[in-house]
This record gives sequence, C-alpha cells and structure tokens, in this order.
Amino acid sequence: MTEAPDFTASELLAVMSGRLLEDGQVVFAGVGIPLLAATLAQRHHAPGLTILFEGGTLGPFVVPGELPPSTNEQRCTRRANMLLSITDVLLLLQRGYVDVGFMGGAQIDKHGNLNSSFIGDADAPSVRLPGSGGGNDISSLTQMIVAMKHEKRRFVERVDFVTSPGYLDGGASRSDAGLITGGMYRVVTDLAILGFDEETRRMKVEALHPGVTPDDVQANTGFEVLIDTGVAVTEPPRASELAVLRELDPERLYTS
Amino acid sequence: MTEAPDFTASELLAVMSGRLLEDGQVVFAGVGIPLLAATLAQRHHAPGLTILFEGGTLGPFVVPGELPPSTNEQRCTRRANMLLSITDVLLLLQRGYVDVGFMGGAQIDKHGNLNSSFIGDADAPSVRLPGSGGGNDISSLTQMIVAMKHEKRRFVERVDFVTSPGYLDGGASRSDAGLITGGMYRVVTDLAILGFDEETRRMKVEALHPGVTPDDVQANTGFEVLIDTGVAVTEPPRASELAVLRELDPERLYTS
Amino acid sequence: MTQSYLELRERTRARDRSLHEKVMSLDEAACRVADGEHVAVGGCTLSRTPMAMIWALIRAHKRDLTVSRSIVSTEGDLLFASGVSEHILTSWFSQGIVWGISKVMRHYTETGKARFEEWSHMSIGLRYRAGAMGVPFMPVRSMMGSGVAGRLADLREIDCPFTGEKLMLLPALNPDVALIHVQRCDAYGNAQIDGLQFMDMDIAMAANRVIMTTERIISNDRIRRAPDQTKIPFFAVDAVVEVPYGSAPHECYGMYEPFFGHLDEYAEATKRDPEAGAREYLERYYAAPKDWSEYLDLLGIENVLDATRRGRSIYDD
Amino acid sequence: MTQSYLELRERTRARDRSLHEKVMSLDEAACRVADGEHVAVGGCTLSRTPMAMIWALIRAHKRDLTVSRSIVSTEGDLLFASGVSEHILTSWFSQGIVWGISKVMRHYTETGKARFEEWSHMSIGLRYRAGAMGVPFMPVRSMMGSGVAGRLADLREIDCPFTGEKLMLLPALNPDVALIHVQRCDAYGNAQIDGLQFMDMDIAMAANRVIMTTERIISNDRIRRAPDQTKIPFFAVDAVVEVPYGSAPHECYGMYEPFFGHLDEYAEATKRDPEAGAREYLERYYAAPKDWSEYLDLLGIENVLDATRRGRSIYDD
Repeated sequence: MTEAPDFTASELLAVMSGRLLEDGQVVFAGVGIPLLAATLAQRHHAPGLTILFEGGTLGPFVVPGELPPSTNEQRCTRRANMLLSITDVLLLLQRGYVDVGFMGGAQIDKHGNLNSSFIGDADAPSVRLPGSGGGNDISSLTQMIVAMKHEKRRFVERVDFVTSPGYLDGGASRSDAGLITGGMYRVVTDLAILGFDEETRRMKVEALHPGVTPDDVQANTGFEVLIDTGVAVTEPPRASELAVLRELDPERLYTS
Repeated sequence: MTEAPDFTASELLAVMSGRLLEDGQVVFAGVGIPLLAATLAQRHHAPGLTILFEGGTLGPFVVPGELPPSTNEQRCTRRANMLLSITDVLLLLQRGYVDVGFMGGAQIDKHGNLNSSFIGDADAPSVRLPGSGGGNDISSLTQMIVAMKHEKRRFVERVDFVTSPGYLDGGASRSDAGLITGGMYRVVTDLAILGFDEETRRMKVEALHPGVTPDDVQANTGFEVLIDTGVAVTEPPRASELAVLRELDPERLYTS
Repeated sequence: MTQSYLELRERTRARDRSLHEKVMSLDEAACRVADGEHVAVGGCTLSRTPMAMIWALIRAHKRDLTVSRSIVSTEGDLLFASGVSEHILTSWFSQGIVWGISKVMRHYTETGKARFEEWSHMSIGLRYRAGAMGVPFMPVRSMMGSGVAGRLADLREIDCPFTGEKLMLLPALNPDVALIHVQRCDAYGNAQIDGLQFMDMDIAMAANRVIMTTERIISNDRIRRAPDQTKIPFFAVDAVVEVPYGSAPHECYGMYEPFFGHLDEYAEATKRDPEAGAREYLERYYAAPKDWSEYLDLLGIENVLDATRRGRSIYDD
Repeated sequence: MTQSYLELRERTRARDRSLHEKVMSLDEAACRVADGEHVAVGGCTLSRTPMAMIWALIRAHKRDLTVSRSIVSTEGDLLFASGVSEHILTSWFSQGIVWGISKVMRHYTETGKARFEEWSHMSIGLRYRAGAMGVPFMPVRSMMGSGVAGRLADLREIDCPFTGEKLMLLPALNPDVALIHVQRCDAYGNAQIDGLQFMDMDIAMAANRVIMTTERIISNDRIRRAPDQTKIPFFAVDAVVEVPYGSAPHECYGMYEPFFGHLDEYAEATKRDPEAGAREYLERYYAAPKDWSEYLDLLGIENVLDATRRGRSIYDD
C-alpha cells in the first residue's frame, strides 16, 4: 500500500462509507462522518444523491469549509430543495421515501443494535451519553449504514442499552417486535465493511480494508465475528476522494 | 312595525344571527347567511370578531360586493391574518380555539340534528343533497348557531338523516355517543330565535321576532315546540344593520 | 381498503425518487393513469382544480376511476357524465352554493348510475394525512353518532387507551394517483403554492404517484434560493405538465378568479336535462377542441382577461 | 400525564383569543411562567433557541420546571445548573457534536441531581402534534423493541384494528407554556418564521400558553398582505417580546449564525469542574448584566457583527 496516499482513520471511514451510497438514492444522514461521507459521494460519484437532514432539510449542497455543528443549523440548508419541520422530515422515513439511513455509532453489538444512551446500568450509568436523537426512528424505519471506529470496547456481545434497534436478539426478533421494515445493512469501520447473516442476523465481514487481516478484525471485536475465507478486500481511498474530503473539511472538524 | 324599514326574510336572518356574535369571539362560519352575518357583526358591533372559513382562512375582512361563491376561493382570504390547510383549520375546532360554529341548514329536528345529505331514504333518496362539508365536524366539536328559514318541511320531528349531530336523541345521548363538547346553541329563523331545554335537549323558543305569535311558530314547525308564556321579543333590524348588509351584498347573492 | 404497510413501502421503494426532469404533455401524463385506479384531486370546490388534467383524462376515455376530493364541484359532474367515474368520495358535492344543488350530481346519484360516498370534510383530510405519515389510521373526535359514520363500513370506534374517551379511528387513504395544480414548480416537481393550500400537501405525500400541472415551470435555482417556500418535494412527483390557466373555468389563487359567466352558463345548460346538457357541454368543450389553447379560446379571451384581472387583484392591497 | 380532553378544552376556552396587543418586557413575560409548570422550548440544538426568555426565567429564579425540547444544547446545561429545572425531556442532550458530550449534562444526570427523560426525536414531535390536533395519542412505527421505549411508562402497544400490524401509541403532549423565538411577528402574535421550522408550529398550537420572543415586531398590515406566510396565529399567542439577537449565542436563521468563539469558551469553562464552571458562567452572563443589551455587550460587538455577517450569508446565493 506504499503508493497509496496517507489518510486518517476518519477519512478512511468517510471514503469507504461514501462509496456505499449510489446515485439517485435518498439518504438520511446524521452529522459528522455521515454528513461528510454523503457530501463526498454527492461531489465525487453520486451527483444525484438526495441528502436529508434531521433538522428538516431536503436535498442540500453543503458548502466546503462551512460544515454545520449539527444537522439543525442554517449551514445544512444551503441550496436545499425544500425545508420541512423536524417531524415531517422524519415522517418521510416512515412513509418510505428514504432508501438508506446513515449514522455514526458509539457502541454496537453482534446483532447491530446501537447504544448512544448509557454506558453501564441505565439506572446508574457510568456515562450518560447524548441519546437517540433521530437514531431510534431512522434505524426503526429504514435500511441502515453505520460508520464507526473499530474498537473492542465499541463492538460488544450485547450493548448496555438498545437506543437504535438493529436486529435486536437476531433471527426474526426485529420483525416480531413490530419493526417490519428496514434493519442494519452495513457497518463501516476503519478495519472492514461488515454486514449481517440473513438467517441469524449476526455480524459478518463483507470486505477487509487493504492490509487488514481477519485476526486484526477479531482482535478488535468483543464477540466472535463471522468471516468467510477469501473475503473481498476494499480498494484504498483514491487521491480524488481524499481531495474532496479535505476541501469539504479543511479544519478537520469531523476527520481529525 | 310600520316605522321599521323593509327587509327580506334572509336579511332578517342575517341581522338576528349576527347579533348573537360577540366581539373577541372566534367564529367558524359557513358560506351564505353565516358568512354574511359574521361579516355584518364584524363591521357593525364586533370589530374584534375573528372569522374562520373552512377553506383555510383565519381572520379575514371580506370585501363588500366581492362575496365568494364558497368558502374556498381567494375572495375569502382578503386581509386575512393566516392561511392554513383545510385539515388544519378544521383541527382548530377539535383543539378548542373556536367559540362558535355558524351554519345554514336544510332540515332540522326537535333535538337540533341537521340533515344536508338525503331527503327520504338514504338508500333511495328523493333528493340527494350536497352533503356534510365541514358541517359534521363543526357541529361535533363546538357550540353551534344555525340560521335557516322557518318552514314546516324544514322543522321536522326527526331528520331523515343525521348529517351534522345536534343532541341526537336528546338528554345525554350526544355525550354518550362520544361528543363530549359543543352542541346546538341557537337556531335563528325568520320567525324566532330558538334554543334547547337543558334537560330534554328539545327545541324551545327563546325570543319571537316583532309581530310573530307563538301560534305562527307552531304552525310552521313539524313538531311540538316549547315556548314559555311572556317569551321575549327581539328588536327589529336597525337601518344601520341593513345598510351594512346591503353594502356587503349589493347583488343580493345571499339575501334575495 | 387500507393498504398494508409492506405494500405501501414496496410501491414507494419502486418509484424513481431521483432528481430527474419529468416534464411531459397532458396526453403523456394521462397515460400514467390506469382504468380502475383511485385518483385524488387537489384544490377545493372552484379553487386550484387540476381541470386540464381532468380534461385530458376524460378525452382519453378513462374508465372506473374512484375519485376523492375535499369538496367536489363541476368537475365531479363531468367525471360522472363522461363515464370516467361512477364513484366519487367527498364531503360536499355541488357546483357551488350560489348555483344551488347540482342537477347532474342529483341525476346520477338518485338514479343509482353513480355513487357519492360521503365523509366529513376533516375526516377526508385526516385520511390523506394518515396516508402521508405512513400510519394506518388517525384518531378523530367528530363523525361519532352521525348518519354519515353510520353508512361507512371502514371505521372503528375505540375507547382511548390513555384517557378512556370514545374516539373514532379513520383509515389511512393512499391514492394510486394524485392530481395537483400549482402556480409554479421546477422541472423536477419541486412546487411552490400561493394562498390556500387545501389538502394538497397531504394528498401529494400520501399518493403512490403524483401528476402535477403548473401555470409555469421555473428553474431549480429559484426553488433552491427559497427552500422554505417549497410545499411539495420533487421525489414525491412523477410527472410535471406546464398548463397555463390549467384550472379554468375554476380559479388559481392570485392568477385568475373563477369564470363566473361560463359557470352560470354551465348551470343553466345542465338544469333541465342534466344528462343531455352535460353531454353537450362535454362535446363542445372537452371533445371538440384540438388542444388546451383551443379550449381556452372557447372560454373567450375577454373572459380570460377578466378572470385574470380579478385574480391578480388579491395582491392590490 | 395526558390531559383529559375536557380539561384541555376548558383551559383553551378560558384564554383571551381576541385580536389584542400583547407586547411586554422579558421580565413581564417571565411572570407568566409559574414554578412547576411544563415548559416546551422551540427551535432545535443551536437554532432559534428562545435564549433571552430562558435567560429571563433563570434570572427570575423559577423552580421545578419540566422542560421539553426536540434537542437540547447549552440551554439545558444552564437550566440544570441554575436549579430552574431538574427534569428535561428530549431526544438528544449535549452542546453539539463538535464539542463532545456535555460535561454539565453528565454531571447532573450521572449524580442523580437531575433527570434526562429520553424519547426518540420523531416521537417527541408526534406528541406535540397530537397535542396540537386535540387528540389524546398518535400512532407511530418506531420506538418498538428498543430500550428507549422500555424506560417509558406512558406508552401503549396495540395491534392495528385495520391491518393487524403492531403499532406504538404516543401520548399527546400539551405543555403549560411554550417559548418560541421568531424572526418577526406583529403585536398580536401573528408570526412569520424563515428557514427551518423545527417543531415550533406544533408546540405553539399544543401549548396552553405561548410566550413569543421576536427579533422584530412588524405591522399587522404586513402580516395581512401575505397571510400564507403566517406560521403561528395570533390567538395561540399570549405574550410578545421584542428581543434583538434573542437566540444569542445560538443562531437565528438568516440573521445570525452561532457565536462559535463564545461556545468554545463555554465548553472549555465547563470541562474540568462542570458545576463550578456553569455557576461562574451564569454569574457572569446571566446574573451580572442589568439587561439583555448588557448581555450582548458581554458577548462583544465584534462577535455580534461576525455572527450577523455569517447569518445573512444564507441569502447570498
């Protein structure tokens, strides 16, 4: 990989997850890496990608160097096609206008459940996290892509708390709970791209990033992760992708 | 009454019902006499009267000589404070922002139920009437004033069909059906102003128009109408009231 | 009656929701409506009626359409008389109070040739809203105890699980197609609507297909300069047709008022023999013209100018 | 929890809904909020936060307020630290992702000194909407199966009586008071809101009292010339206060962006000792200034001009 350009782990996350977004799709993106990756995709290979932000923005073009502190400021609305109320933009998920939801994650388990509420016991947490935001709604109602750092403490057997539902206890438990649409599609990390087994709904490696071994992934995962022999390897970030990223986020607000 | 000015029955209806509207109230008015009477009240004695129209208009001033053909055209919106969707303006009734609903009527019974759907059997009607419009919603959710010609065929023992609920079968039957707010407050005719007995919810005369006898009312009513001895008599239309009416409706669109 | 959620989601997923141009002719748009479908009509009574699109559907001899609208005026008469629809769902059906009860509506409903399914005004709005929100029903406090509710099978009365209060549940309505007429939209379908909105936003979001006619097509740049003025988003729209005076002889807020003279003539022509009167009207104004411009020409340039003068007067203040 | 319908109707009936002037000072408006009431806060995160009104409530030493908002930022820290509220209902609570997790929120919640009641973002919006519509609940398809729902007592799961599908029912939320900040409104409370609307319209219609702060008071004539731009009607509003830069150091769409430098300082000041840091901040910026102008003076004219320049840039395209 010596000929490959340097990049940070966050930049790798943004590039790899951005590649999963296709032209013509409608993506509901959270702030941070998702916003950056969706904007990268829009600039790089999916000009017809429609981005939705929780604050009520439909189809904007975020201006390079003016990344918003959340998805609720006017910076999110530049060149947008429409502004809606928060409730109405979230209802687009329930109505089915959205192809994919795209969020970051603090803690995830083998069935793709996300925790952004409590570390430890919810009644006496060691850390009170900021909470669901739209995460619960997005993950309940559409196909999800999650981008997060691959660390053992973040990839756990069972999340301390299910803020945003993945496949719950695996198998058919998600639809049994009433969530008959959507589900975790891909988890993009700085080590690999992961999906979920159709039957058991357990996390499995779909592709490894260049230079990453199956053992690297297992060593950084708090549960037994499924991996087929001869699993695919991703193409390293291109200079063109990194160039767009660095134009969008010159201050490394999201990619430090 | 020789010194009193001449007026049509419709003008009498508009004046008498307009007097029931108080300054500062929020009134949900239908087209025709209600629209005219509410506008008269606004011009004459209740400048702070807020008028709502079903089409989605909040607080307009209808322009003299430009009466709308329904409550859904731009003529209804002149100088309005706000325009809403139809659903949202009707929801103001359910939320409780409206003091009084004000409609015309084709057929009414002794418990104040209104029929604007079918004459005869609903499955094989002799006349198919235009239907509820917002009538059912308005009469289900707020206090009602109805203005209509006093004719035996219109004042019947039991309406052929309950389009807009009054007190249904009388007594507590309205609230038993789930309609725990609102109800018929006054019925204004060219003969009298009628209300409803607190207990039985049967129609009774509140006041007679000048020169009208109890027998006149009973003779034009298809059921036994309650009337106390020594019932009040209304003040005849003032020249000032008729002048406003004729300025508003010079072509006698609603008051022929 | 109510669509299953999975079916609704699948129909929506299958639509092309990308930002693409979808400008076409009235005739091309008419091909997007299949016989037997449920067609929701935007506007109300005489306002922002998608008349040009209805004109095109009648000219294309569509059949068995179920039509729903908040309040139905002359377009309902013509949908019955043309044989395009034998079933209209609405809250009020007549040309307009100043013209009395529609003789055409009376003729077709009283003879059993066509059906007028009556719901309260708000309940129709809430059914579209539930459809737009992707929920199967909406609770409401009206309709209870009335004959209107008594004739409707697809209702449920419940005791509120929170308060114990009696409530009516209205089934969601997700039309196959919505016909919407607006003052302006871009080539992708991003629409701005001036003045009264009626139920158009909910209808557009609830429908499985939206055909939008517009007085004028504007640039996407103009839309993006005022995104808070967009009322319907492009990805809910499947066809865009530019049709000046597309609501005539009804009104389009701020652009033209109803053509009252023409509407008086119509009422007169359908008074004595509604069926024959409507047939002659359809022959003259719907079948004969070679295109929409010729239809407007039949309405008369003087009347077009008069309606326009009155329409624009809303902005005189 | 859910208000009975008769109680809601009676509280609304008793309000003065006439077209009257209701302009007053921040202090007078603060008197309209009683200890122990449920206060809903408009805007979202750093946007159109009614900061001046919150500033006034903290200065007036209110107590035991239950506060709800779509997403809570620094104002939540300060409501906890000032002792005005020990219970905040929201979907996300931290200054903003770029500043990491709020140390103040963590301190007060992890020590049990205050409560952060977590709902999903959409469910909060639908609770306000149900309250605005006058129904006791709203059905929703999210929250099911999650830990978030598991910690909430006031929810019901049902099988849809139309489709048999599992649904969650959310209880209506009708706050005692709503605090809303807008770009402009008239002396009666008719409000125009530019840009992002957040949940403000539903909050205003759901609440039993609305206190509206505005960057500018405009004439009722201007409102009436564009009634389709009115987002909140006068009869839902009980108090109007003109407060330039009333959201500072947060943003007001099209007028000023967040005061980023000040927000960095705040994050820094509350990092090591959250309780002491917040107390010092409150002393300096909330207790000391004699009025809102002096507060803005503390923010610094250079920063005011910079935030304004960035804010107006949204209209540069």
